[in-house]
Amino acid sequence: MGAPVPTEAWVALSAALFAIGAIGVLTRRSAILVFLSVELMLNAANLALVAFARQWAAAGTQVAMSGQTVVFIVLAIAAAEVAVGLGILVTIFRDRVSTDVDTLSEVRL
Amino acid sequence: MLVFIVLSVVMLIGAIGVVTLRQPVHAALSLVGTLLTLGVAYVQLHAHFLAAIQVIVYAGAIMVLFLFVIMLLNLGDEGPVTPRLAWIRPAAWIVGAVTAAGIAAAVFADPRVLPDAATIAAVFTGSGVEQIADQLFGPYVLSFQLVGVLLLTGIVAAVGLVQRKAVTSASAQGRSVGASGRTPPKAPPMDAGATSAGTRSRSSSATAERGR
Amino acid sequence: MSDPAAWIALVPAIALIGALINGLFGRSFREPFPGVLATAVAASGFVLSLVAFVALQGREQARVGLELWPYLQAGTFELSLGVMVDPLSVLMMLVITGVGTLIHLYSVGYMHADAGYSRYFSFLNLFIAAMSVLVLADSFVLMFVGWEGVGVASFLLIGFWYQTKANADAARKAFIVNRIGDVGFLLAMFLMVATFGTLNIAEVNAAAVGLAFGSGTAALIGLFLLVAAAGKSAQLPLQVWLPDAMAGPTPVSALIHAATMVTAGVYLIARTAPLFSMTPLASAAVAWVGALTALVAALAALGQTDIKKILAYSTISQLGYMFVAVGVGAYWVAIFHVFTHAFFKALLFLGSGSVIHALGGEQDIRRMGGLGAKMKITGTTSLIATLAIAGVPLLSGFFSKDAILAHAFTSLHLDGYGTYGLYGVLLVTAALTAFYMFRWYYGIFGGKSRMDAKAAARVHESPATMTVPLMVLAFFAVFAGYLGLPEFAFPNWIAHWLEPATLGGLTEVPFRHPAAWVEWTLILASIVAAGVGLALGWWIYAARGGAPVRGLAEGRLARLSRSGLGFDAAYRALFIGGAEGTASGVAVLDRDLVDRGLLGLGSALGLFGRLAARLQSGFVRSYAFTMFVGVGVLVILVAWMGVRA
Amino acid sequence: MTAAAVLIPLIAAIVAWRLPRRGAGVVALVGTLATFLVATFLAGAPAIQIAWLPALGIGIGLDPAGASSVLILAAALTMIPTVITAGRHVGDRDAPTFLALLLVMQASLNGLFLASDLVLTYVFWEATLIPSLLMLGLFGGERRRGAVTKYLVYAVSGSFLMLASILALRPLSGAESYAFADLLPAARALDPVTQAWLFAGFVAAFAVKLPLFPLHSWLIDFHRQNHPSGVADVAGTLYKVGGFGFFAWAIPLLPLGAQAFQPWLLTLAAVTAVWGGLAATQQKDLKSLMAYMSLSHMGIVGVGVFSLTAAGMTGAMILLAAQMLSTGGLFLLTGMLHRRRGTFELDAFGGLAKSAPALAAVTLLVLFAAIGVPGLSNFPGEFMSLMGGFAASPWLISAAVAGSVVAAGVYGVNTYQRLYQGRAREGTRDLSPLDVLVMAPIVAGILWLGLAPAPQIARIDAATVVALELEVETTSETTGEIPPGGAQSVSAGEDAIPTPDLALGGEP
Amino acid sequence: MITPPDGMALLPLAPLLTLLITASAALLIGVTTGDARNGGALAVLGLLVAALFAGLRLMDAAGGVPVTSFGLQWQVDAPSAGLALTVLIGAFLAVLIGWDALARTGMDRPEYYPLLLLATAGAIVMIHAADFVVLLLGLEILSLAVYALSAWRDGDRQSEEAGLKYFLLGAFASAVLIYGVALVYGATGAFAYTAVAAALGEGPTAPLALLGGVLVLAGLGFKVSFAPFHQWAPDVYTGAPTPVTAFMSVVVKAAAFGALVRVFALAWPQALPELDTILAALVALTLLVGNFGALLQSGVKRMLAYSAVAHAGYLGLAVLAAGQGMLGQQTVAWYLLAYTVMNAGAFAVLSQVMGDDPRGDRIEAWEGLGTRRPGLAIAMTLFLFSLAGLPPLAGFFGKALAVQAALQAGWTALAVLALITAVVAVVYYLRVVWAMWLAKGGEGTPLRSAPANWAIGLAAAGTVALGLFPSVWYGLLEGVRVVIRAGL
Repeated sequence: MGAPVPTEAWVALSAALFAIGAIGVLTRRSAILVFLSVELMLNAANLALVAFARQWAAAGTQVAMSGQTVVFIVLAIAAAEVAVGLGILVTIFRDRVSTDVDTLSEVRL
Repeated sequence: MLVFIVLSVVMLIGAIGVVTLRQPVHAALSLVGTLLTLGVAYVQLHAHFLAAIQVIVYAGAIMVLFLFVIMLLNLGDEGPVTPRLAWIRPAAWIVGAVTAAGIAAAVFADPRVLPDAATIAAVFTGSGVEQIADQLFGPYVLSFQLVGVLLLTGIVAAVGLVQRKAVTSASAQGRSVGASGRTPPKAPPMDAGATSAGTRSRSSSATAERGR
Repeated sequence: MSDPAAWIALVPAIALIGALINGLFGRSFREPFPGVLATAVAASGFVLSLVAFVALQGREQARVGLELWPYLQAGTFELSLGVMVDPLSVLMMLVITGVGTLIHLYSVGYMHADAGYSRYFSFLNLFIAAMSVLVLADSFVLMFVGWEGVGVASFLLIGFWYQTKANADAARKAFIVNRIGDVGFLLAMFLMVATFGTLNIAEVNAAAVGLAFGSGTAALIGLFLLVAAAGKSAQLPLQVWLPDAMAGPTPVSALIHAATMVTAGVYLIARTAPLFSMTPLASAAVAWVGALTALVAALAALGQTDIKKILAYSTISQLGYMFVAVGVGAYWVAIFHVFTHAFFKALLFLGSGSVIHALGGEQDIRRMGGLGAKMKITGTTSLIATLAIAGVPLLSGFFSKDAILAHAFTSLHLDGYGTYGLYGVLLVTAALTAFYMFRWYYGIFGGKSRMDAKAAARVHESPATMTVPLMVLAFFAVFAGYLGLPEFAFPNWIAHWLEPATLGGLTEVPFRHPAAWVEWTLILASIVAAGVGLALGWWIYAARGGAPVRGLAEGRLARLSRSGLGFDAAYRALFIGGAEGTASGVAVLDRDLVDRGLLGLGSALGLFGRLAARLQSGFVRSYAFTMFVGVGVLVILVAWMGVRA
Repeated sequence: MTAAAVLIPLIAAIVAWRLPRRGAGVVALVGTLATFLVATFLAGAPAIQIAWLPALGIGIGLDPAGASSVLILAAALTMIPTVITAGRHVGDRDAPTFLALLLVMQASLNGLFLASDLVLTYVFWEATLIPSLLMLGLFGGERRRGAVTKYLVYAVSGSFLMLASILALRPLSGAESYAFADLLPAARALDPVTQAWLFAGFVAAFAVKLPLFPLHSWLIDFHRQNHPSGVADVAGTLYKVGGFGFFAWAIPLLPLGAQAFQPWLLTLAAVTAVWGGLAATQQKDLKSLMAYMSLSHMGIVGVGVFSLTAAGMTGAMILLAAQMLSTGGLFLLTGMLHRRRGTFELDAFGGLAKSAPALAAVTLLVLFAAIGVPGLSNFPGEFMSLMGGFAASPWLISAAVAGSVVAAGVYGVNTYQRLYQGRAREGTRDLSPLDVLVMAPIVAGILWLGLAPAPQIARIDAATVVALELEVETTSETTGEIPPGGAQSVSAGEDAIPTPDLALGGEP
Repeated sequence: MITPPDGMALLPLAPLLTLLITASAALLIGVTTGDARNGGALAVLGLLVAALFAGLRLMDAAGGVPVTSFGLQWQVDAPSAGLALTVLIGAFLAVLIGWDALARTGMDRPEYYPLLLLATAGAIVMIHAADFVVLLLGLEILSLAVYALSAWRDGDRQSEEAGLKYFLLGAFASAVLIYGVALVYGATGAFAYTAVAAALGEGPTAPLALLGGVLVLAGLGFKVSFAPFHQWAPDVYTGAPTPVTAFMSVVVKAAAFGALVRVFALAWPQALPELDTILAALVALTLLVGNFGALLQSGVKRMLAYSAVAHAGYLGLAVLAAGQGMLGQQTVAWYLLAYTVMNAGAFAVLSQVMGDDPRGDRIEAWEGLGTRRPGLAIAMTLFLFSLAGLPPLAGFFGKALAVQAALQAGWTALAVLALITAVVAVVYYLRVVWAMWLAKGGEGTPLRSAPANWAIGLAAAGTVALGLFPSVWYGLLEGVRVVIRAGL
């Protein structure tokens, strides 16, 4: 199996995922894809949590497992967000037949 | 290490696919790929239970919901770039790269020694279900309960949002003959008067209730 | 108040009450009452002054102080209002209330049937009140109260017939020029406080002799006081207001602008004699200002045609004499001249008033002449006054003027500041005085009438209320001089009387004591000067009917003289234009510069706001971008901190 | 007693606001008379100290010592005719509000003068701003909006910076509370640099309110646009509290800061005095003229305060009280003239002395008081202010005296002449009995302060001396780096006032 | 099963439980009867009972002593109880404001009040959270409910747009926050504040912890609308239905700031000085952007949105102080109650003046309000004066406390900047006042709503009372029993 990959490497990977997710938020115009990008960011966070959980193994089960537990909770958060997000998406789509976020600039006027 | 590199490459390609592929369906599928790869990564990181959850719940259930909505709304190509915002794409990549590099630099500037394999193995025994359960129903019991509240909130919110659409489109149909559900209904005219609007809304929501 | 000498402190109060009664209720009084009331007030002041005068006789310490009430206080500096009764102030009070009473009396007739009858007497009493405050004050602050008070009264009385713009303008001019003088007074006071820590006159005087002789501080205080005195006493360069002040009723000119108020400057310097005695520089400035003023005013008087303006310039000129006197350190002489001048100049003015009254307002001497026959009392008394001012021996003016000339000649205080020059200027001026005064007298009373017949027929002698004062004044114009006969040969009461009140034994001002023949020669020289002036006047106007100067009448020199040597025009060009320009510049700048600055700031802020609004484009992605940039910047910051650490 | 000075007008304001015009007028008059009565007994009244927000050292402290009682008395006296005028000459519908605002103004002004806790001071400082803003805003002229905005921006900019200084005083000095007595020793012990910074905050507020050149532009618009009755202008005149702020708070608390700023502030004050005077000579509008005149007076107040001498500071306070009466009286007269002619244009008047001699006489008296004719109200203050200024900076103040005194003569006499002298085009009503009633307190006050100011001065002087004496102590404690020039201005006595070094040769 | 060391005491959770029970009940009643008003009545009841619990906790002499529960995940002390009370008051006022408007604008669907109660519950969770996980959950509960409420108005494009915008940006910010929490865990191995603080206290600042802290700050900064994470606020405030905006502006703000200040005060007190510097920079930017942005707005609702941003800046000052162990928590809590009453009051007036016209907040609608509806105008003037920080109203002491806290903590320049920008604030607030009182004419007829008027009255009373008796509330927050001293 070779030497274990250091935590820093995993976190760097998660940072890359996080950044790509953020880029998606900035560049995607369809609301649902923006939302997908946010999911990417949440997963980046999860990856970091899991990597850190392994790192904290030396500090005992309590500390180490809390990281994994929180991943579980974040998953639930993501799920709840999806529910509400898709709800909003659907309502707005019914009014506009579009989920292009660039059309959401009426309020300013 | 090799596994890590392969995983990273696949994961990043998937991620880049999410933010670049023109067809929403493709992007979503690309995300599924990334999520699956993540599941493998969790295995690598001794989080077997999470890996399973990741694949089943996330890549499975949640993403299916996404795909469902994409298909339901029949979302197609994003269309031409909004000229006023064309600058964002290059800028976003630059800022993104810099941010990722920054995080990585900060992490590497604060290196930690990985515990030896034995320690890790001692902690992460089995699938991890038991340990997570201990946490969730021990120190994190409050959080666990709150997750319940959160999900309740999500449901109530989603239902509240979507259900009124049924109401309004029903009332809209009631008024304008032949109007299709896809036609964006106008906001109720203001001159309808406060009371009548209120009554209508109440009665129609009652209708919706019966319908359900 | 147990000391009768201190009763004089009631004079201002009485006069003020008189002014208030006439001012508030005057319009409900019938005609002579306001005048009678005011005259009674002035007369009671005279009585109180006499009481004080008598009470002071023969006292060792001829000074009575009366503290009234505290006024200012700041840290250790304290100042109370108080009255100082001493020979100097009592003498001044006698003049003020005495001449004042006569002029009040005169006014009863003169102002007959004027619409502002009661107002006039109210103002006149106000003047008496202010003037007595000025004279009796024991501190410079209280003196300043009177100082500005007489200025206010003067303003009110010059502009008495305010509906004519010229009168109102004259009043304004007087007030403003006096204000310039007041600046000097204020600065002098500030410097006194800074130097001596007190503004009590006696204390300042006592402290002033402690300064080094010729000290710069003393000189500066003296120069500031000179500015104040020049303003009030119409000396160069602030003399311009007095001729215009003739716009007021003639009794006012007699009282305020001849006999009393304008001598306040002289009084001020005499009051601060110890201080001036320490500074030859300031004294010389005083003397030379006086001498030049005397000459300039005399030259200006030559060309005047207005009956009162000639007298106004003559007043300025005589005040110049007094300034020379205080300048050279002959303080009692100056007051002596104030004393004599009060009588004959008041007499001259009242005489002119009588003439103007008789001619129904005519003031141009070119349209008079030959009135001596019809107005016997006026003519005779005016002649006495003319001779007195001209310096004809044995009349009052002769003695006081001669004393000034002699002291200028023998001054050691101003050694090195051209005392002989002073003497020379004054001597020439004396001749000029005799000349223009003869012209004045002869133009009015002598020769043939130059009026139209109808007007001439209406000429009449004035009523008794007006002629009685003339006669009383004439008496004094003749005999007042005998109080101050030349010291070297005769007993001199007034010098003896005033000495403790001016220098007060604190210090001495040195004079040469030349041989008796020199003194006699000086007297002779004055007589000759007066004689030459009179003779020349007689020759030109009486003997040749004005022919020798007829060609000059419309010439450039005459115009120059008539315009008061062009001071008004020069000031208008130099200062008034400049000041107006500055002020209007300030007014314009104030609206533009300061406001624009604010507007500029406002628009700069607006720019900032617009920038903020521009970022608020409404696009989700743009917002997300901003957020992400924020995150990125923070991350980079942290990474930089981490790598550096 | 002390609290009554604030509460009585406040309660009267609330009551008057909800009453019809006549009732409001009566209530307001009673309220202001009662306040005056309280004010006359204020001098010996006990101080009040109540906790407000004790956790942060904020309290409610009212102390009638020193200049406070004098200013309150003068303000209360001025308020009587002002309230009468407002009750009588403001439109039916507006009168109750107007009266209420006036009384609120008085209440908060009194509070401002009395406050002995710095945070409370600030509270009253802003509380005073609001009624004056509202009076201008609600009852002002055509272009009041611009005037309001300008006034607001100026006032608030300054006062918020002052708030920064106030709030910083306690933490920086380590004082127990914001009570003046607690802050005084602590703040004086601060180092000169800190003091200077803190002082700068106070300068921002007080220099605007004083106002000092070039921050005065709001004042002109303020007066021009205010209600033609002149009532609001009187309120504005009472509200010229910048000098008091320096005197009562900034300078005693931060003497070293004050010394650091003194040369600049003294110069600006001198410029203000001359600038205002010169500009006043050029005005064609009566209210602008009054505004510039008032500006000039404030310059003189500034000269007195920034002289940092006992004479100057005391004089500035008594001048502040005096100008309430004189300038306030002039604004009331301005209102009377406006009611007679419907305009403020000087050119529209002339020759009124014939038909309205009493009006002319009163105007002249008040005008002469305003230009500092001795024996009337402004003179003692002006004299002492300039005297103090002269001790601090002889040449500068000489120039200022020359400029301002002469300019005062010019605009004073000009104004009178243009209003009352010359040929009358048409007659006008003379003073009505009500007008006499209005002007009587003003005239009485002018004579009172002009002839016998000593008791009031003594009261102020006591405060000044205490402040300056303390200053001597701190200066000597912190000696060393403070140059002797710093200590010189501290002195209150004759011995210590430096004889200006005059390089004028005396030898012939 | 591992029992938490401090047990699972439910009493500290009483307000939360009350809200959850009420929410469920309201939901049940709402969907069965289909009438939102029943839910509303229940909501009022629930909020009052919850407030009673929070208030009792606050009045308790032992209120100052922190009580933890559920394994350090929940902490109740005087500031948190005060913040909870603030949130409940804000929610109560928001309910009153919306009472009539809901029916009028077709928002009276039965889920409205349950959602509002759940959102409030989320806010309560955030405030009492002593653990990042609980904080996250509370934040999400609150956010999801408010996202939905923003988009609540039927068929109104602006409302929907606001909802989606808020949701997308909010989800983005949540992701950042969660990532930050992950990094904090990586650096300290803990989620509980006290454990984090203990771990951080051991050594020099770890870059990882700092990075985590920065991301947490950014994530919470979004909710409290710190610049540059504030841009959603103006659009969402404007687009969302006014009752929801009122709720957002007070409850969300209070909860987010409560959470932020507790993170700074409990999780890394004095442990991350660099983070304080960064926070200071954000606060400075926020002050500038908020105040100058507001200056340019023509709509009052949007102006209030910017004003909310600006107030975040002032609150930030106090948070800074809290991070340095100064009186920051009390100051934040004090300020938030002041802000809640005055801002809710302003929105209550706004909701009546605007009516249902989405453009009804433009300045013309306010012109002459002083003559048309003097009561409304007076109240609005009071609220605006208070928002502007003029004494002796609540807003003044809020600002003064915040500035003082900052000064005490040594942030002098920032305090001065805060006061300078406050000048700008005065201008834009008073512009509305001028419009109401100085401008003649004007258009539109403000609605009349008794509940909203109740809200205005309560808010006005609170605004004045907090200004006149600041120490009462402050004393409670300090955990000190306060005896109100009467008399002068």
